[in-house]
Amino acid sequence: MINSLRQKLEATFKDIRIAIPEESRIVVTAENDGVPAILRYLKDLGLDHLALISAVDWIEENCLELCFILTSYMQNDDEVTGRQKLHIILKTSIPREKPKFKTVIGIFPNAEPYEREIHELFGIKFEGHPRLTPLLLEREYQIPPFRKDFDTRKYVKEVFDKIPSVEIEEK
Amino acid sequence: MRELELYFGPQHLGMVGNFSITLKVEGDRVLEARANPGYLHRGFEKLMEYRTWMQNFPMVCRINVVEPDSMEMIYAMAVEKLANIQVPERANYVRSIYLELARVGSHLFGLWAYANMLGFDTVAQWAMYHRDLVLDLFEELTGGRVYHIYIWPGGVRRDFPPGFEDKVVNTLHSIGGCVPDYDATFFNNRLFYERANGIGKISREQAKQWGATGQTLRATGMKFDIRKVEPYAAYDKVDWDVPVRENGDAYSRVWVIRDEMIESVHMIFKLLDAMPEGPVYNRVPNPFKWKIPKGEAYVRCESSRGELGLYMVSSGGDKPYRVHFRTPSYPNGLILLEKLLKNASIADVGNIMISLYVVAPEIDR
Amino acid sequence: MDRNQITKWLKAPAKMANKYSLHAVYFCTGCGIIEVPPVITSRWDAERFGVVPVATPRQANLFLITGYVSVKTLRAIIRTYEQMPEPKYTVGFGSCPVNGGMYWDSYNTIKHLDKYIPIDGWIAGCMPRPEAIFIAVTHLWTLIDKDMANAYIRYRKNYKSYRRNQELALGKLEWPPLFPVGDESQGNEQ
Amino acid sequence: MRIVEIIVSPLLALVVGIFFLGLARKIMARIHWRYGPPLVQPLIDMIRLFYQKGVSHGRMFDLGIILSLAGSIVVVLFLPFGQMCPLSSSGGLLVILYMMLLAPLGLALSGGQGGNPNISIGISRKLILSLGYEAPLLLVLLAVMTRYKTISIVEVVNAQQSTSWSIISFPLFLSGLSYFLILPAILGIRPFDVSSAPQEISSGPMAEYGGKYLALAKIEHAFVLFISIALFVNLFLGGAANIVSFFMKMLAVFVLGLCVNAVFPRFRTEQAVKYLWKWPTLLAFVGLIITIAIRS
Repeated sequence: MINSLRQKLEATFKDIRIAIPEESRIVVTAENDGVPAILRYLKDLGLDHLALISAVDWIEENCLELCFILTSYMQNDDEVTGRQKLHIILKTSIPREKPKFKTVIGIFPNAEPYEREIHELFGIKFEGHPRLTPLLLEREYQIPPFRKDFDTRKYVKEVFDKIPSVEIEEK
Repeated sequence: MRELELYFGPQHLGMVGNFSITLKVEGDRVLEARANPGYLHRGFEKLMEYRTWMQNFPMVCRINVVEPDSMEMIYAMAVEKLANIQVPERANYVRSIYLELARVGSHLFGLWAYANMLGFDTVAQWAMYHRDLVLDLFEELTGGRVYHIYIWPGGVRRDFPPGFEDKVVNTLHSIGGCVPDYDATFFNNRLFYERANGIGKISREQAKQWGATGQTLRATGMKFDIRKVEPYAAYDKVDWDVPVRENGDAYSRVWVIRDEMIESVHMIFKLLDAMPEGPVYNRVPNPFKWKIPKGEAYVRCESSRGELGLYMVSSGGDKPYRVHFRTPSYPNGLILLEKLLKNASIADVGNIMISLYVVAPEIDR
Repeated sequence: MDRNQITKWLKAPAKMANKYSLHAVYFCTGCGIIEVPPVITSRWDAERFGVVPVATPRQANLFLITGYVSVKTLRAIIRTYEQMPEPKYTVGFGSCPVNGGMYWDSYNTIKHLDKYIPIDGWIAGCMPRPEAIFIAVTHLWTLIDKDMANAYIRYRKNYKSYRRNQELALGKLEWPPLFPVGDESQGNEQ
Repeated sequence: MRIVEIIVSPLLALVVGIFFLGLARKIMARIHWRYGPPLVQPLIDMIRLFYQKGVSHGRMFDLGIILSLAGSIVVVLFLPFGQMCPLSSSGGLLVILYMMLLAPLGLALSGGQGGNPNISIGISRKLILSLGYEAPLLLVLLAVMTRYKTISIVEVVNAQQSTSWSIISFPLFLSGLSYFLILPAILGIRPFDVSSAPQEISSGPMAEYGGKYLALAKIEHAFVLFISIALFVNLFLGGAANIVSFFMKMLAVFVLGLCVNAVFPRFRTEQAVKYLWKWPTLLAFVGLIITIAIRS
């Protein structure tokens, strides 16, 4: 299963690197532009469950890494095969300055809130996303808070600890 | 009729959890619904990057207050996978029993919320009382009522106290004795059927497209359960079945929850019978100096609401480099809810929301 | 009801009625809300003491702030609090509203709730047991008896400072001040 | 003597209504496996609310609630309570039917000023629901009036005293059953609490009431409770010769209604109307037809 998938992927796409670190995991690294095509291909192969879109800030390499984690639903009602145990992590790295990426809502409709969240917490702009409005945050932050150079402890000291206590003023 | 903007939550008696839905309504009909999360955002995944591997255990369980135990489990699973720690056989059984107890408690909470939403005060109060009996078991086992911090990398924190198995059996029997009452007043109630049948209906294709898991998917007939698909703990050691329904509406979802609760209880009995003797944890390195080799892992388990995943990256340090939880309420609350609320009646807003089992802190994290 | 209580009722009916009819706003501000359903249902039954959740803040006089307060929730909390009619009582539930608790370094939770709205009492712990809510209620009764549950008076008195703190945390507030934030007349009304 | 009755009768109705509210909470608590609040809890709540500051939303907001309260008090004066009926000679069932509309109307007027969308939804639900129960109610009252050939409620009571209760006499038991089926809708308790559903629309028309407005609304609710049960007792359970037995009959009806309340969830509005127009209307209609047929 895994090896045939690997061969298929390698035969179809050129600029990708494939690693199989353990029995049930395939890690595919691709260029930015290739990602939608690979996602579409994998979806047609039966990996139809986009479990998660995540981002990792590799500050030392000066890049942000997007991870698409794909697993598969069952084909029938109750047949469990090796396919369901498998998960694919599709990675692509984008620069930290003015990061942008093409939205994948057209392929996986459930990508919408994940992309919104990543836009908010990592500052990656998803082109073509219909609704990049704030999802979780209320305050505005200079640096998106999940980037590694955003120091939450420093931020707390600078913002919340500076607000004076009313009870002390009273006395 | 004029269009009104109606805020459903966060301060609302029908809202379980700090969550809000902005509705555009015309008369009694919802034209458009916008989920508005973020009231509970604490930046867990950021905070966890600042704490050591062991310090994160009290953090993870607080992500989901209704069922903290599956959160502990998934974090322990990820750490064990990254650090390559083995778990003793007995600990696997203890973990399974513990997680199933948590599932029963969580489903009873869900039953409370659902019954309360429909105005079934009586059933709601019974369910909450029975959940409290389960919490008493947790209190005896772990010392905490709500947050237990019981699952540890390499096993569980301590073995069952003497006589605990009997208490579990007795409590579950006394809850099980009330199932006919629940059936008569709630599940088989004609009015409940009228209220829930055909509400929030989705097909299997839609469920797959929108990333649903758990009851939402199982109510459309697919036996998709991570405990079967990718067994962890001791779920592959005993024989059990995944309850499903065909219709995909709120009625089916609630019935799946009920059947799951009963299945969990049976599973606990089987696990208790099959449980081997032995130690319950393997020693882990000194937590203050514990460094985990560079690597990444995606693990998943079945929480009471669906597929719970954790993507964790270690850069070889004493702290995680990045953690990201894939929570089942996330697609349910942000995608399915908005789609299903369109053209629903206002009376069904809470009905649909709770039947999707949306737990707000899971979405916000 | 013993004779002692009857004299108390005759002497100060407002105070006694306030004590025994604490209607709580049902607002799930944080994870502490998980202990509220057990408290209001059959295991602990807070209705014995007249503590009932009500649907809207207009009908309530007790605000139980259950757990950590994120910045977005703070806005809702202030609006809810200002909608409640006086006299009103606030109780902070759990460690997180006291000083941030385990989210002391989170960028999105406020750390000291009493900088933004006044608090009558705290229940410490994470998670406090349901019994702690009853202890808090009985403690609130003593405070009301001694006229010490005066958070809403403090709010009126120091409204300027509270409003300033709220604006520091949330930016410009979109609703008008509840009390005049005038210049010198502030505080003299009392 | 009549002046005294005019003063005493609403007061008595209020006491009975508040007692019922307290009893309802206690009985519901026992069904929930709880101890429940003290019986005087509604009274304590009302005292507290009167001392609390209420927020007014304009003159109509104040007047509406007073209008609805006044409407309810007037209805009480027309109802025989045991042998006590202050305005027995004037008016009758038609006046009661007419005046009973004032209470929801007042709440609607008052709520319209509130500006809260929950209120307008709650009021529209209330009006739709009353559309549902007014039709069977009218049919029931017509059947009773035809059967006893009078519109005076006192004479209905007297006629039943001399013969038998209408609920056990043919064909009025059909109408009686119909009235009992719509009673929860008139009272606004489950399964018909659509207009005040706290989990759906934040208690609907009451959403903006606080302080003394809420207290007045609660008093109004106590009156409505009294009126609809007293009407049932008078029309179908033969009224009563004295206050005590009248009260006992009311209690029996009320506890029966509470048991229905405890085991049912809330209808959706359209389901409620569909139900009300099906069985109760059918029963009431058949009852009316048979009554007319027998009479002619």
